[in-house]
Amino acid sequence: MGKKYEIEYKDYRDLPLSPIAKGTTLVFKTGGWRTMRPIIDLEKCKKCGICWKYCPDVSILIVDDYPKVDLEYCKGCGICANECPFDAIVMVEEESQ
Amino acid sequence: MKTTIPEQELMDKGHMACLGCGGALAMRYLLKALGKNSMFAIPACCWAVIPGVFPYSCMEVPLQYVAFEATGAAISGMEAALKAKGKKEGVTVVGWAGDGGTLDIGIQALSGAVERGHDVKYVCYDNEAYMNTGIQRSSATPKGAWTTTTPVGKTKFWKQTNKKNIVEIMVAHDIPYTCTASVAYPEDLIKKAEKMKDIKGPCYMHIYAPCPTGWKYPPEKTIELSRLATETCIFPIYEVTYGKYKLNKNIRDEKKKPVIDYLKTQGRFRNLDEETVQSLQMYVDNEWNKLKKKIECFGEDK
Amino acid sequence: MKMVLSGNASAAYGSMLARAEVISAYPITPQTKIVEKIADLIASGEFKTEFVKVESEHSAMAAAISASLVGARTFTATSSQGLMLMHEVLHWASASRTPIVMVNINRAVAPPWSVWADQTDSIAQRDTGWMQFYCESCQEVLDTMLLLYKVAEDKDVMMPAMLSEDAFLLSHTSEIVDIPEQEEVDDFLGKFEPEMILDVENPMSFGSLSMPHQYYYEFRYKMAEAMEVAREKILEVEKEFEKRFGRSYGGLLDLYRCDDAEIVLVAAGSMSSTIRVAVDEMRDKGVNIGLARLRVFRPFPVDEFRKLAKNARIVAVLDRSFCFGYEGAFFTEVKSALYDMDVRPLVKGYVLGIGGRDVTLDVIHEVIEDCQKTKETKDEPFKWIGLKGGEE
Amino acid sequence: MGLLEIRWHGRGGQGVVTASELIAEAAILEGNFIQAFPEFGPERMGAPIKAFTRVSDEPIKIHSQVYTPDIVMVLDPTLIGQVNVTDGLSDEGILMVNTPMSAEEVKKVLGFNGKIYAVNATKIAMDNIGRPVANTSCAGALVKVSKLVELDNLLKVTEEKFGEKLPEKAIIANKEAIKAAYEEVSV
Repeated sequence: MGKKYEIEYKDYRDLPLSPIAKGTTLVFKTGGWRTMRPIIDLEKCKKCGICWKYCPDVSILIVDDYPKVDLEYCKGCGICANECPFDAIVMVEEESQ
Repeated sequence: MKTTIPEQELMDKGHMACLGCGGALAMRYLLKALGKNSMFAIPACCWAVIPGVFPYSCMEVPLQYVAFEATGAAISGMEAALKAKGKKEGVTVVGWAGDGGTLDIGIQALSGAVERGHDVKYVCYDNEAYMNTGIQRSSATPKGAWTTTTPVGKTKFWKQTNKKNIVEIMVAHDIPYTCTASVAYPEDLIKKAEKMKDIKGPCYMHIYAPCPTGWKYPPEKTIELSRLATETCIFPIYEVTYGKYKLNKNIRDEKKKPVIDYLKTQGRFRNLDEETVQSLQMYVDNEWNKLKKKIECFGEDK
Repeated sequence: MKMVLSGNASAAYGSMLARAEVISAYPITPQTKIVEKIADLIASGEFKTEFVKVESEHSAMAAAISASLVGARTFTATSSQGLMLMHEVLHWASASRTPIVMVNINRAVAPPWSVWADQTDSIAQRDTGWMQFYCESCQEVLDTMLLLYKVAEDKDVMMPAMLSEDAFLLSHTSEIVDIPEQEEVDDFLGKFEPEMILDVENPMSFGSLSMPHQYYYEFRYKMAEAMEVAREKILEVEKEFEKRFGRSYGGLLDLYRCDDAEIVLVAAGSMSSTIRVAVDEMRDKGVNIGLARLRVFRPFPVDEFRKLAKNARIVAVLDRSFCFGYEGAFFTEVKSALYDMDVRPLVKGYVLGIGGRDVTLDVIHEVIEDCQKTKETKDEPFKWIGLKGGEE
Repeated sequence: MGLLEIRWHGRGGQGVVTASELIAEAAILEGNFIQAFPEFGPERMGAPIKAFTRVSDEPIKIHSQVYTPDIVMVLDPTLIGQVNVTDGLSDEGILMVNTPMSAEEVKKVLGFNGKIYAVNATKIAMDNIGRPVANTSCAGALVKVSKLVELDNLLKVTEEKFGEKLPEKAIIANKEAIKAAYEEVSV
């Protein structure tokens, strides 16, 4: 069925009977929480998938076999960098806007 | 990419878990294993908040939030209703609760649910304190740990007693399957979850799920620290299938790391004195030896 | 078919006639005969239901809520301490909009231990968002259960309902009960088909967090609104019930010989029927007196009371419970309902029957005599009837 | 007929409540309204207990305990002297006792001035059922004395009520006991 994006109830009459959530959290761009940003060195990457496996925020995408950080959602915990056996990921400070 | 981990993601991005949350990883793995034909009950715990505020949820499976102590009863009711409606076949009913909701306030309902033999899977993600309310001690908090209700200042007011052994309590219920798992070993966790899914009857899984916020360690260390917990034998990875014990991560004596290696990674153990560290080491050794004896006596191949 | 059934057995038969799909319950005196009878009906093959024999009343209600959210018609029964233990999840049931029907045997709350009639247990659940009905006969218990499912499951109501009957006085008293035909009940009730259920085909999260600026406030308003709808539905469904089954019970406030009554006694539960006898006796003596039986406590029959109060000189409210630090709950609520009337009757409060102290005809006559003596026109404090050492 | 109230005395486990229900159910067959209820509270095996039957030709509204019974039936002779079985019973009332004693002897012991009927229901039960379960015999005797219902109706409800619980043989034995008690008690 798939879930809905952006739902707003302007009138109480439109609300379901009880707080039954139909929407997806994809509307929350948690990338904004990040202070440290993972940078992947694709030259060092051996495509083992460990970074994908250990990401609590489901924010490592696999594109053409290689990992890619989904910066819209990555909170910057650094597990990927810590667990990479090939030191292919480094954490750098987010630049202030 | 070489991995046995299912690609499907049933936990959406954008959830509200802290950076490096072990509990979020645990859920991600469990959902991968159980698939979309599962139905959850979640009591008060971090996971009452992680899925997000109404009208949004990161869960791509049906979920009901329940009262703190009610998880066991809620999954019993779900299972009974699915049976009454002829919809139980192929659907996995899951109770997902933290350590407080399992070892403390929810233990009665959990005990009742598994004793009645409902076809339900109860999964406890253990972060060793009431984290959602701001790090108060639970019966899963290990001896020596700082929490906001076992503060450490001039006095050594840390948690005075050892962690309650819920896994053996569940084994004593004589249910088909009880196991431990860790976010450090997702392949093992997923294999066990798949096994639970196939077993008809009550199953219990206890997942080690570190909390950087409450344990006072940097978020990138979640997996490293989880691995250490098993390598020091503080959190052994094993399963009990129809009464038969099996160790899934054997730690050979020469590879067994001292408890202090684990303790020093976390701020919550920062002020421990030598005496307590030693008593913890003795406790862990004793529990580990007991477990090895059980495997010797009641192992799968015996 | 006519059978001799206790109030407890009537409740069990009610759950079977309503085809409750999931029953979760925990035994407590004097409710035990309900769960035993249900177990017997299942064992004899008459009743097909999932009976979850939970390990506590808290779990009984929690399991019922979850089962209801999966789309099953649910039933549970309890009493006294059990209802107290359920308190938290009673709120959960109403806010989850699960139309659970529960029978509560009105029993005193400990200490001291007492298993006898007293309405404190259900009165203490006043604000949980449950409809509350009080019955006075075994037939009414059975009939009201069917009515409650129909009202509770109405798509504009979707609120849980509690049926209370007095410990022993009704729970253990066997009377003649007419059991309607199953097909007629099926036709009357229909199936429980909620719009939103826990379903793997349509994953949704039930009971999500809501911030102060978001929707919590609105969800509570919707519950308030649903209770107002229930007020009308109860009358509507009772009319339909009467048409089909030939019995009715007077709506929210059941009036007996009140038309020209100068004195009106207000009471709930089994003592109401004893009051009917007293009213008849007094009427024979030429006293203009009537009974207003509080059949429904939530939603509260405000308009009914106001209409009634237009003609009465004295409204005497009998409470089988007490709110410490104030007075009997019914007394408070009746006064509150009448407060802004231009001309109000004198409202008097009587506390009696607490802890199962028998409410006999003599006790009722004592209340009536006290009312007759009253000349005052302003509200008087309440009285504890029959208190040892209490008489002046 | 108006409202008739019966109080039954016995001990937990002797089928006192069942006896109170049998009379009530038989009365329904004759178009009456009834109530049957045990003494309010937890029942304990061996402890003295009471049960009540109300019968009326009009709907029974009253919901309170029975204080002034018209008939008292004592199922267990050992209760005499232990429990005040004549409590609330006026001289117009009827006292029935299961006892090997004569009515005169009972009168002497209790000093009750109303009508007293004695029936050795335990012996009847032993002779017919083979066990000292006197509840059905007492019901049979009560029917004879009170003329509340026809004997046939008591036998009919006994068969219905025990139909699911007891084997055929036991039901026949109970019916025989009822008949024997009915014959034995002299009015």
